[in-house]
Amino acid sequence: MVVKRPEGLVLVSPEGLRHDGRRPEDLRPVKMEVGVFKNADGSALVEYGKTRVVAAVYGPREPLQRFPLLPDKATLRVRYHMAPFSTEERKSPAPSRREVELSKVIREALEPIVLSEEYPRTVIDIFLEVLQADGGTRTAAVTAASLALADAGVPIRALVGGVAVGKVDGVLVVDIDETEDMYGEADMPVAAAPDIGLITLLQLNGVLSREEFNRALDMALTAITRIVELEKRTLRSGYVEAGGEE
Amino acid sequence: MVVKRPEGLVLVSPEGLRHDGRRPEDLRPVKMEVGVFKNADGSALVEYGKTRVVAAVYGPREPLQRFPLLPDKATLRVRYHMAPFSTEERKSPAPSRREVELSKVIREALEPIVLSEEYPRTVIDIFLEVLQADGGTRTAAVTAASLALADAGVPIRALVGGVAVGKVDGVLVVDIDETEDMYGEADMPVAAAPDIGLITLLQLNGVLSREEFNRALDMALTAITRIVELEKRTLRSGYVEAGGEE
Amino acid sequence: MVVKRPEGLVLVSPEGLRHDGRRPEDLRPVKMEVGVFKNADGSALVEYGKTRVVAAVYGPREPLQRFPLLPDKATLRVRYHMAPFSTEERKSPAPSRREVELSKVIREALEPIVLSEEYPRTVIDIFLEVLQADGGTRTAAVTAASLALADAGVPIRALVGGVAVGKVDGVLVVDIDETEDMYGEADMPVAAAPDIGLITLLQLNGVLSREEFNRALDMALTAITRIVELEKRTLRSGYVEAGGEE
Amino acid sequence: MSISPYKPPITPLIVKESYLNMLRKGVRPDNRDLKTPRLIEIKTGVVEKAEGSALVKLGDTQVMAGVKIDVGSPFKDTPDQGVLMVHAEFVPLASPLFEPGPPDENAIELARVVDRSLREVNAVDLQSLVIRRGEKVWTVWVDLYVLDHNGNLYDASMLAAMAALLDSRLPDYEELETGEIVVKKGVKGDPLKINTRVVTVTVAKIGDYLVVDPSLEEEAISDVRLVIAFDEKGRIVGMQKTGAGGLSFDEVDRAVEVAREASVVYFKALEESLGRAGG
Amino acid sequence: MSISPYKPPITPLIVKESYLNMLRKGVRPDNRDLKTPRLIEIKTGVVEKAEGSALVKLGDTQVMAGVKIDVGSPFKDTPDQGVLMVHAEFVPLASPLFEPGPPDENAIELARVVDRSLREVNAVDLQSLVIRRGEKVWTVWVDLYVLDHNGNLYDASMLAAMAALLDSRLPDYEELETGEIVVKKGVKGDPLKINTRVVTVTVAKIGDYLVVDPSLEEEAISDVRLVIAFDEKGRIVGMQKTGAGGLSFDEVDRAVEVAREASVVYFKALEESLGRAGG
Amino acid sequence: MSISPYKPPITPLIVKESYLNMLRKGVRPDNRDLKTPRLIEIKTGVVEKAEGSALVKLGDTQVMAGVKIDVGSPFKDTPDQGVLMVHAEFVPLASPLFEPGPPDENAIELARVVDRSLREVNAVDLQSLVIRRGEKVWTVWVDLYVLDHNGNLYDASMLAAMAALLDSRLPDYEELETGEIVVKKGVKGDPLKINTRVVTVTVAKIGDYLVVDPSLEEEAISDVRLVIAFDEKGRIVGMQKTGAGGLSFDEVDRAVEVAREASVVYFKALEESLGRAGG
Repeated sequence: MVVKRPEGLVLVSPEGLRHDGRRPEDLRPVKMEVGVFKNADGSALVEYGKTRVVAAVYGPREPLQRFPLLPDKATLRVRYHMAPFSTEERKSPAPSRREVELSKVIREALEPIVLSEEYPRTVIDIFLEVLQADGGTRTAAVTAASLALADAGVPIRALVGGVAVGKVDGVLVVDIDETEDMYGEADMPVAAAPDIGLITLLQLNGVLSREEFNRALDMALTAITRIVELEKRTLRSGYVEAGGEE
Repeated sequence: MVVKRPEGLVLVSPEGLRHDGRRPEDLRPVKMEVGVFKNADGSALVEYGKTRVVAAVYGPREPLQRFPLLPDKATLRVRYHMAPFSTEERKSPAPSRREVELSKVIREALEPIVLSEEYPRTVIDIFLEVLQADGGTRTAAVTAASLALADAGVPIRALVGGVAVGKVDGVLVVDIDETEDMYGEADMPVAAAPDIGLITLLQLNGVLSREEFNRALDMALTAITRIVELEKRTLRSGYVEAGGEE
Repeated sequence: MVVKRPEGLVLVSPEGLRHDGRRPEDLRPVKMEVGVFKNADGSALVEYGKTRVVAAVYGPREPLQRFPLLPDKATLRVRYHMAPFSTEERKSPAPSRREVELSKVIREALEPIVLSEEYPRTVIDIFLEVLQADGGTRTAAVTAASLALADAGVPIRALVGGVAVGKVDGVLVVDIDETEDMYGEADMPVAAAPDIGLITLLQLNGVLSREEFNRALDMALTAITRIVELEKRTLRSGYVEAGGEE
Repeated sequence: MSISPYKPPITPLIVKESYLNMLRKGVRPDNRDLKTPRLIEIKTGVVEKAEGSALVKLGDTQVMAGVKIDVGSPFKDTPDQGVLMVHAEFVPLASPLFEPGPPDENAIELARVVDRSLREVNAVDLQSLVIRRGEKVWTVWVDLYVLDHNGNLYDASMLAAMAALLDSRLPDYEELETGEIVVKKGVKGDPLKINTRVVTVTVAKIGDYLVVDPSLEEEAISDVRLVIAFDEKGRIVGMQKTGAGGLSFDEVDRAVEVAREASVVYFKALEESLGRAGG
Repeated sequence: MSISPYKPPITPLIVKESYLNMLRKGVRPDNRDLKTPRLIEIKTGVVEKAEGSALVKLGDTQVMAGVKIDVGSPFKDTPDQGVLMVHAEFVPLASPLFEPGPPDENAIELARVVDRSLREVNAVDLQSLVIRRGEKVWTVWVDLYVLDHNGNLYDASMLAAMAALLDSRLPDYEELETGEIVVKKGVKGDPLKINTRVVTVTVAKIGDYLVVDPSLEEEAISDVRLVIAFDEKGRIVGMQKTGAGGLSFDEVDRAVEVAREASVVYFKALEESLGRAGG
Repeated sequence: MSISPYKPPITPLIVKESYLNMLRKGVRPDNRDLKTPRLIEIKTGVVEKAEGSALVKLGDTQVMAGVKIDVGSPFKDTPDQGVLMVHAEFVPLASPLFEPGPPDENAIELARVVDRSLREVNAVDLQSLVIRRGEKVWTVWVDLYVLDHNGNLYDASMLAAMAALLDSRLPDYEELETGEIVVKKGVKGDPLKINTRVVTVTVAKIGDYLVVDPSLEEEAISDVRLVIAFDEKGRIVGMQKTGAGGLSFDEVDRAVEVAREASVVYFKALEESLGRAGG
């Protein structure tokens, strides 16, 4: 889909800087916090620039309403949901097709890292709420889920983090925001657990050559490595803010 | 919300009479009947003027579809529902948010009077259908439910009755109809069991001073006492009609 | 409902021929095939002219999701559903009121012929998909279900087949198509098991005199006898095409 | 998806046997013969706020019908006709077996059979409902409300629908200069134009017997019913086999015959209700 | 259908007894007296993309409110007024007992009580929201988002709604020659006109005691609460009894009294949050 | 809410072991090597009433696609483009594990991946679908109908969508003086303008092996698949990791390589189906 770009909007300047002043490989300012809610067994807040996501983990537990549980491992239930006020136009609170897909994609990004074999016949609930959406909400959500799982003491193989790489005016850039997503040529959200070398979420919307794709994936993994480091600091100190520069 | 009043509509005349000729403390003509349906364990018809509500009680019984029952008392299930033809414009039969709220409010008006401890692990179903709506439907529904419960032989602490008091052109009036509700300043539905001195439903939409509120509540309780007397006569004779004057 | 007929459309010519050249008692070209899907326990494709329906039978089996089964016989579950692209205007895939009714009517056309007593506490699922709708979809669906049941080896009393008789410009005609249905005076879908003399589906939309009704029913039963013969040939050879002429 | 019903009100085999013994003698538990409907009571004008309404009691079965008439848009392919909508609710009040929720297949089937029976003979004159061709027409909503289900909802519902339609008056309205149609609340205009009256007669097959207007107990031991719609001239204007059984050609023929006789009783009850309303 | 709740967080009788013993001495487990709300923290402007927003912490309860303002059509019977919509979501994040799905009766009741309390005093000046009479008005969506449920969602939600509305600015817009209204994204215009501030105070009855601003534990052993809305002049502008119990006339009277006192605390917290935002 | 699936068609560990033994030798149970898709059969024009249609058999998997084209309104932010909608139904006919109901997360994911792969390269020339700028455009509905699920619904669905789009013709229409657009039923106009063809290739990871076009049995023992979309120039135009597992960087790289090779096979099958349709 081609949406007409507003006049005067320059996505990459002649000096190679992005519309918000970042270099291609820069993250936006990142903020992470754990233990933000009292009721949840684990919780976290993650901000990538204006994108703001909270996560809560309940479990391992028995589900409220009986349903068939897995005999050999915990059942993961993941809900990615956007607050009605999180978007430019009010979003209906009923789950959209997009939210259904992203709930699945995020669940499948977490399944490989949760040691669910340790809790058969239980449920681990991971609830993700996007409070403000400015691009990269699904990858911020994976990061928040990773923190909340750790905060809840759910045993995991490794921390996982996410970031979206985009192609904007022909340039590959890390952690794209909504403007870059809307007027750019490609958006590639990636989540990975760098400590075990596993890519657990990979989507591409847009056109990339084989070489661009490999480069983009490389940039994503580098950024995720930094994000997971910030996760570790957050779990030690409860709270972290970082400029995002590498 | 301010809805413009039609020209010529006088809600309270200089003589203190209301648009339908009633005095402030008058009920509309009341009609009550029990045993109006064959299938239900108990049933009733209640009319406050043009407002017409039927009630049916099924139970204590096992529910049709299994669901978790309370171990120490009967589960009350209450549905307040309006017939599509009951209102000025056709009402969609799907339950509206208003109907969801009123079903809860009415259930909570009945819970204190039903001796549900006597029937653990059962369900008592109370179905209320508004056949014509002209103001005061929820309070007429409480009255109808009270009659239908008694008609079904469900043990209760006391009969309960309901009425709405309104403030119209600065005057507190009992048993407001739709016109008075629409163009008035306040609407306060009340349900109570006068024999045990218990207020079981209390809502206020509109603005009242502290003094007005107390006076309005007093007027409601007086009217309800009369309504519950009519309920008793109805349960003796099966049918009652009353002018509503006090 | 009266829909204005397009200019120049002649439904029955002075020679007594229909708009597609058929005589009143002619079927459209018929095509039947069994075993068209790998997963289903039994399956069939049936075409009446451009009307195209596929059927799949699963069972007798345990249902995927637990629900109360009949203690003395198999539970039949029938779904009649139209593909979004099967109709002139795209049909929403959500089941319409029409599809709900026809699922019931078709289930009740099959219940009398399935020996469901032989499989208590099981489910027999019959799924019918209309791939193209040009009149007579419910009767073609019954025919397809009959074939798929036999193909699945579900024990049945007799094969059942269906056809719609219509009244068009005053003439009774067999196997009406969409055009004849839309501009005709009556549409009477019939399903029957000729080998046991049982009518299992009978609906009439339109106006018929007592005599016309009996004649129409007679024409339907004659056509159905021929359809069931074609079913038998199909079950022997896997595939049948017939001009439809009698 | 339509599912074999789980809990039909089950009647033990012995009950069915003893019932068949009665039928053999030509009577039914409520002293009716096989061809006679139960007592019919029709009251119109029971909902003053509706454009038309009726409460029908057929034995212990009670069905209310309300007609609401609003300004709407015509369907694209019928710009010169008003719109008729029939809807049925089986509210849980009416039976220990009904549950809250959107209409199930039984309610939908009932509404659609009533709808088609009215529509096929243009019982409600849809052409008379045009306010401005292709733009504004009257939409007539017939809402069937089952209040007490004691058998044969079809005939009771059709009677209620018909009586409510006969009771209906179009709303009075004003056309503003902007072309907007403003309905005058509470002011009733012309009667709704009815071209012909329609009734349905339901015949249940029990064993080898055909009985008219089955009660709830009779429906429980019958596995097939034939619902036949007639207009005032005795023409067949609709039909629906309902239930999990089948019928022979001969049984269909006999059912049509007894139904036609019974239809006269229903038409008479309708006529009488009108007399009362007019009086 | 409203069903007696299955799993209220059950507190053993003995806990209730020992709690009542404390109340007898006039204190609560968190050292409050019976009339004092928990610590209040109000932060506005927490969602930059919304036209207004606030996060309220009332003790450990957290509720966020976001205000979105779009161009819409007025209701037919109020052509000279904008539209106010209040919606509440109890997202499963907030409590081990909340489940995903459309708002249940508790969320609907909450939203409707907040809505009515605002509406009855025209707290949001709806007349000021007209862009073109009868055609285009501002629709103001107030979305209440419960993030952590530790008791008394009513008071926290009302504070959040009110603070978010006070934080709101109308979008800037342009009117094209075609009459179309084009909102300028990200450009904020005039503040939303608020006629009066409103708070609710919730009083729970536990045994014979009335306590203000109940915690989750207190709600568990209380079976009735009275939610009372006040405007700045101390007038009662809304009321809702909620929960399965009843109250005597005298208890209602006492509840109104203590609630009015507590309302002053809420109004003060609101006022301070504005000071901070302006500073 | 997305829930770990309860009943994946479970294959005992021993089956997986013996399967891996085969893969070690470079063959699969159906005699394919690891890089080769199953037999492809594409038939277009299978639904005469649709504007375009195709039935694709990929081994025993059958997917039908139908294209319906209606007059609609453009989206506000793209007044100079038509509308493309992709929808997938997993009808219960197709698998013992499918149930009736609205599309689940698998059907939604499939439709959205196909949609994005088409959209990102403007495969359907949306600019060519404008009837009157900003007012009337063609809406192109692509409905994917899974008829027999025997593995790899992605590739089969994408082939079916593409073949049906290539088979599609815009409806002929007339513009009335009133500006209304009247579609001439049954009369077909210009072919739908397709800018480029797209296919997806699915690569499943089983143990350490990567196999192209997995069968149902292979999907059952694989926990991760990579779906990669290519245009005719071999560019990557979409990607989706699906399934509960993960992949290393190196595995992703190898998957892209084998997928690109297999894409040629799919493009060839598409081309051949066109030849046949034209013949």
